[in-house]
Amino acid sequence: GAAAFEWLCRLGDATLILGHRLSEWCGKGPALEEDIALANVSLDLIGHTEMWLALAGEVEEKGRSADHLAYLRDAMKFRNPLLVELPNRDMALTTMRQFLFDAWHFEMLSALVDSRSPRVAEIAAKALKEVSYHIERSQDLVIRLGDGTEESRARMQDALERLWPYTGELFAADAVDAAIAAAGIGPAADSLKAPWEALVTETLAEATLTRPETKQDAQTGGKTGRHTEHLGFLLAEMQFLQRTYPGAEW
Amino acid sequence: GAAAFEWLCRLGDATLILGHRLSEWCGKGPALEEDIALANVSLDLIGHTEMWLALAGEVEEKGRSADHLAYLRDAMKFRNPLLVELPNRDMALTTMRQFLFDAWHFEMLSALVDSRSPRVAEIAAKALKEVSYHIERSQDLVIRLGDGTEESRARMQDALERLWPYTGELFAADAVDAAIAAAGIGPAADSLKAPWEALVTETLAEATLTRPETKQDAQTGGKTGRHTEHLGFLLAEMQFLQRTYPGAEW
Amino acid sequence: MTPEERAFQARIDAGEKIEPKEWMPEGYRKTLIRQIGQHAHSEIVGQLPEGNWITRAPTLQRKQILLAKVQDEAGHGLYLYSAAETLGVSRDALTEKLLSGQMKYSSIFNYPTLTWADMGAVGWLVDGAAIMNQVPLQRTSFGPYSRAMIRICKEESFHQRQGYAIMMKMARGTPEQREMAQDALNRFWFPSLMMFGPSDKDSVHSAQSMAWKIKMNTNDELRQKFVDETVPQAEYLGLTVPDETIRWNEERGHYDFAEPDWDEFFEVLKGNGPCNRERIEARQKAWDYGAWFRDGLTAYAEKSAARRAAAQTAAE
Amino acid sequence: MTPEERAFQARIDAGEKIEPKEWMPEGYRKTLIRQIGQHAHSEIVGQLPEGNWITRAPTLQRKQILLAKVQDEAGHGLYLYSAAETLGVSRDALTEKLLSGQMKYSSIFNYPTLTWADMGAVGWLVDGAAIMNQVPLQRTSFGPYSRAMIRICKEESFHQRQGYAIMMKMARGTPEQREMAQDALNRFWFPSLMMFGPSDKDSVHSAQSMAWKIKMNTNDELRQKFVDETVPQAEYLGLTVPDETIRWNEERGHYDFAEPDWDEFFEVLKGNGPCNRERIEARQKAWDYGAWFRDGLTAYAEKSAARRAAAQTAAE
Repeated sequence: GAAAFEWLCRLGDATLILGHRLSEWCGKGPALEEDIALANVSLDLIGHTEMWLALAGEVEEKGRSADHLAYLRDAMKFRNPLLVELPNRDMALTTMRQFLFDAWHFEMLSALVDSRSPRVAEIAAKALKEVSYHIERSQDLVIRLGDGTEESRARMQDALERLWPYTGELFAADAVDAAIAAAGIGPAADSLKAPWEALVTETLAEATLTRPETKQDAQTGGKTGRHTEHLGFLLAEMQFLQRTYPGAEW
Repeated sequence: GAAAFEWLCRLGDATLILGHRLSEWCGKGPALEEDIALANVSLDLIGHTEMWLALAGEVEEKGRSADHLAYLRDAMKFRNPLLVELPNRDMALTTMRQFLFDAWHFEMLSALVDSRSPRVAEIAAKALKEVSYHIERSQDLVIRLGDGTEESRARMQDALERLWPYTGELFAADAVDAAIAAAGIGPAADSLKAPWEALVTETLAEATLTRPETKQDAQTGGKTGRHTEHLGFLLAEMQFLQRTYPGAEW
Repeated sequence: MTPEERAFQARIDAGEKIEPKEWMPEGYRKTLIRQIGQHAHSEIVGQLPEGNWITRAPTLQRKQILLAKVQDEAGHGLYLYSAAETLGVSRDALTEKLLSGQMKYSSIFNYPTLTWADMGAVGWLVDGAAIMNQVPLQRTSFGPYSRAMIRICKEESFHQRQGYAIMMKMARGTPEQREMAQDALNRFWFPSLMMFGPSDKDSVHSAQSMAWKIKMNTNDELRQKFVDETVPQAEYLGLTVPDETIRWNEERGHYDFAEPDWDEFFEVLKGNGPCNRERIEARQKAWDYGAWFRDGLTAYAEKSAARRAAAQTAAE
Repeated sequence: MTPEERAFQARIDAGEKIEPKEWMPEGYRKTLIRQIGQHAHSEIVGQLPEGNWITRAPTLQRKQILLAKVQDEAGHGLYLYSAAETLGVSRDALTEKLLSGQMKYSSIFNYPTLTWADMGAVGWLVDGAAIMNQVPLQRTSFGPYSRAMIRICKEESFHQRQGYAIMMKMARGTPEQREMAQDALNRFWFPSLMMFGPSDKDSVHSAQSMAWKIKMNTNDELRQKFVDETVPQAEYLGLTVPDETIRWNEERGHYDFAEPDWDEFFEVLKGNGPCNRERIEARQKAWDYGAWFRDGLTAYAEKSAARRAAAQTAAE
């Protein structure tokens, strides 16, 4: 019940907020091909959001739809990891974040395909097809930009350093995760760490980037509703119409 | 009735939106003394807003308070000139806009002190004291930055060119202005043009800046509710709490 | 006409497609580059007014539809730049010309999008007008352009239907939504009529383009067609076209309507529209901020090629 | 102690104020510069967490109050930089040290402000804790510092009352507002306790500062005082202090309470708090972006002075 709702919100909010951040690049990207690819990933993630949040609403049994959950909760009720709500900054940060997230997302969905919950397994299977492409693309970009010019390398390294303290939250487990793992609905959150580490380490090496020495779990809280100062601004914009015209249909 | 409401909203929305833009500088200004002065002007303008919009609400007789008008109208219903909603960009644009606005504001309030409406005259008298200081300060800054370094001069000139097409709207008269002028409540909108021109011309000369050759009325519409794309984002942020928690007290 | 020109014109008259490597008059090439380039730029700049509402789309579904639409526009830009490239001009060169103001894009994108209803109006009216222009261009004489238009038209008519669907929701929604819908129509009606360009009955330029099948119809024909299709759609929505002179002319079999304000058209064309400066600055910023990114990818590609070559040499 | 030092200490013991031009031990000067500088930096960086909500303040009145408060903080920064300047170190030099990380500011400002209730909690708890520190400093031995603290304390107590008023509205408002109020207290309680610094009972440094009347009370004394005042205020609001061990100790005449997590304190001090990087980057950006502005004003001042000098020469 409550744990499942929380856990599904964590998934759905992560894809919603990251999808939203990517959509901010629309019309402002560095190259047409990239713009299109970014929009594609954004679209996929918002599609996943619809599925996860709809299921969350069903599990909650209070009649809340995916849109209701997306557009009518304030920041404290959002459950995404902090990583995805950070501002885009530049394409280096956007790309590096995407890779770090995709690597987790791919492992998570790969595990969820075997969920004891048929609904979860079904959504995961659909999403996994798309995310297999996401991780391939972002990994490739990290390598190309890391091993590109001096400037692109420096930007990618800076992005990596900035993001590193936010990566630990992806694997941090609490009572919610434990309940989900115990029920066989999802994997233990920290079980994804080893394959993630392997992929990240290998990719950074090929990208000629240096793995940061800093703590990975210095910045946490999003999964329990303690966010950065950025989320409130994102939501003010995203939710404006629903908040301003309650009950209208669009 | 209706004309007075519109006209009061034009005044109150102008000070609200400009006050809001100035408040965005908070903690981010170029020098402590400036930060404090900017906050002061912002405070004054929001103070004027309270008075104008409260009077607008009374005139309208629908029981809307100043806060109601400020926080619960969408962009189409706002009546500020476009000039004040443009993003701050840098301190050059912020300073130049302030001067161009203050010069108008000062003339407007000077005329309103003699309004046939005692309420309008009273508010104008209070506001005029503060705005006399605003114009003195912004004029002084335009001169110092115009006649400063090459870079400060270039930035001020660029700001002037950007803003010039928005200045005509301050003096554009329509049926609302005509009704107000006929009732002796306010001056004819275009009667403020000559003194404004005199002050601006003199100041630009002293600032070693060049008066643009471009049209002054190329960008209009705010006073009748046709805004730039920027206002919606400003309002989404400004109105977030009132929209999200309808009826709550703060 | 030279014999070559005559032969060229004969092929066109016979409905043959001209392919990039075949002989063509310099004027034909130049006109095509200008027209395809402008069209490509319009797709790219056209992302901005709609992109403006993506982060504020009111539902997950609407957000996806809008995002997909803007993505399609970027795709159309790609097809068109590729078509232009077959004429020997690179995408980067065309982009530089856009940013420096040497090349134009459709002026309609210099108008702001102010409410969600504008997402409806842009789809319904702006894409609607674009389709009027584009459908005949599927039969244009230049092969790559014609093929690009065929792909584009398929998607555009989908966009127009989506735009109309938004207008429908708004026009039949709450009083505020209805007001937004009417306001959007008020703002976009005349700019949409301007999209077909000034009356071209006296233009020699146009006559040549029509002979070459680069232009398939006169501006006035297309504008009339647009009005005839759009007025009943507005009526169906219960909205009022902001032109008091509109009425059905039984004799002509067409609607009579007022000309747009051509002074405004030329002002916007000169750069004095509401958003000209912002649109170009947005694209300039994207271009400048993206330089390190494009350079990084290029450097990697070169390194990889060198590595492959070295590996091959070593293997031999 | 040298005779000079003895005489200096005697003046302090007698409650005399030390003025900038008078003799003072190097250590006294250095400690003061560090302490006043840090305090000034805290006022400046402290604008950011509250500035974060100015554009979202829920009423015109609240917007004005918050704006005025943040403005006061900038003013406090000015007073304090001026006091530090009397010791021979410029505001610009201190600013450079802040930006390079050589000087610190109060760690509390590295926590984010996440809801409107935080505007209450910051005023109530953070300003409340600051006042506990500052009230005794009105009697500090260094004249300019003492005078600055007198001005500052007057305004701070006003801020604290405003903060408490916001908490009251929230705690007695809708269920959502109440939840925000409780959450704000949960997040700011321990960081506020940390504001007094770790227990200083064994610190020689502190002992010297107290002898010099640069520090007037131990950290633990002030922390206890803060807890004793704040717990009943929280009760009055109907909020729960997030410390299950809190209880009135009749014997001590004080509340018992749990120590904050000092590991977290040192982590934040090292730069790993939630907002350290953002706070310094925001100030760095303001500094860098403002350079042309400051340079412009300086250039004008120099030109004006030169013009005046030339005019005077011509007149003579």
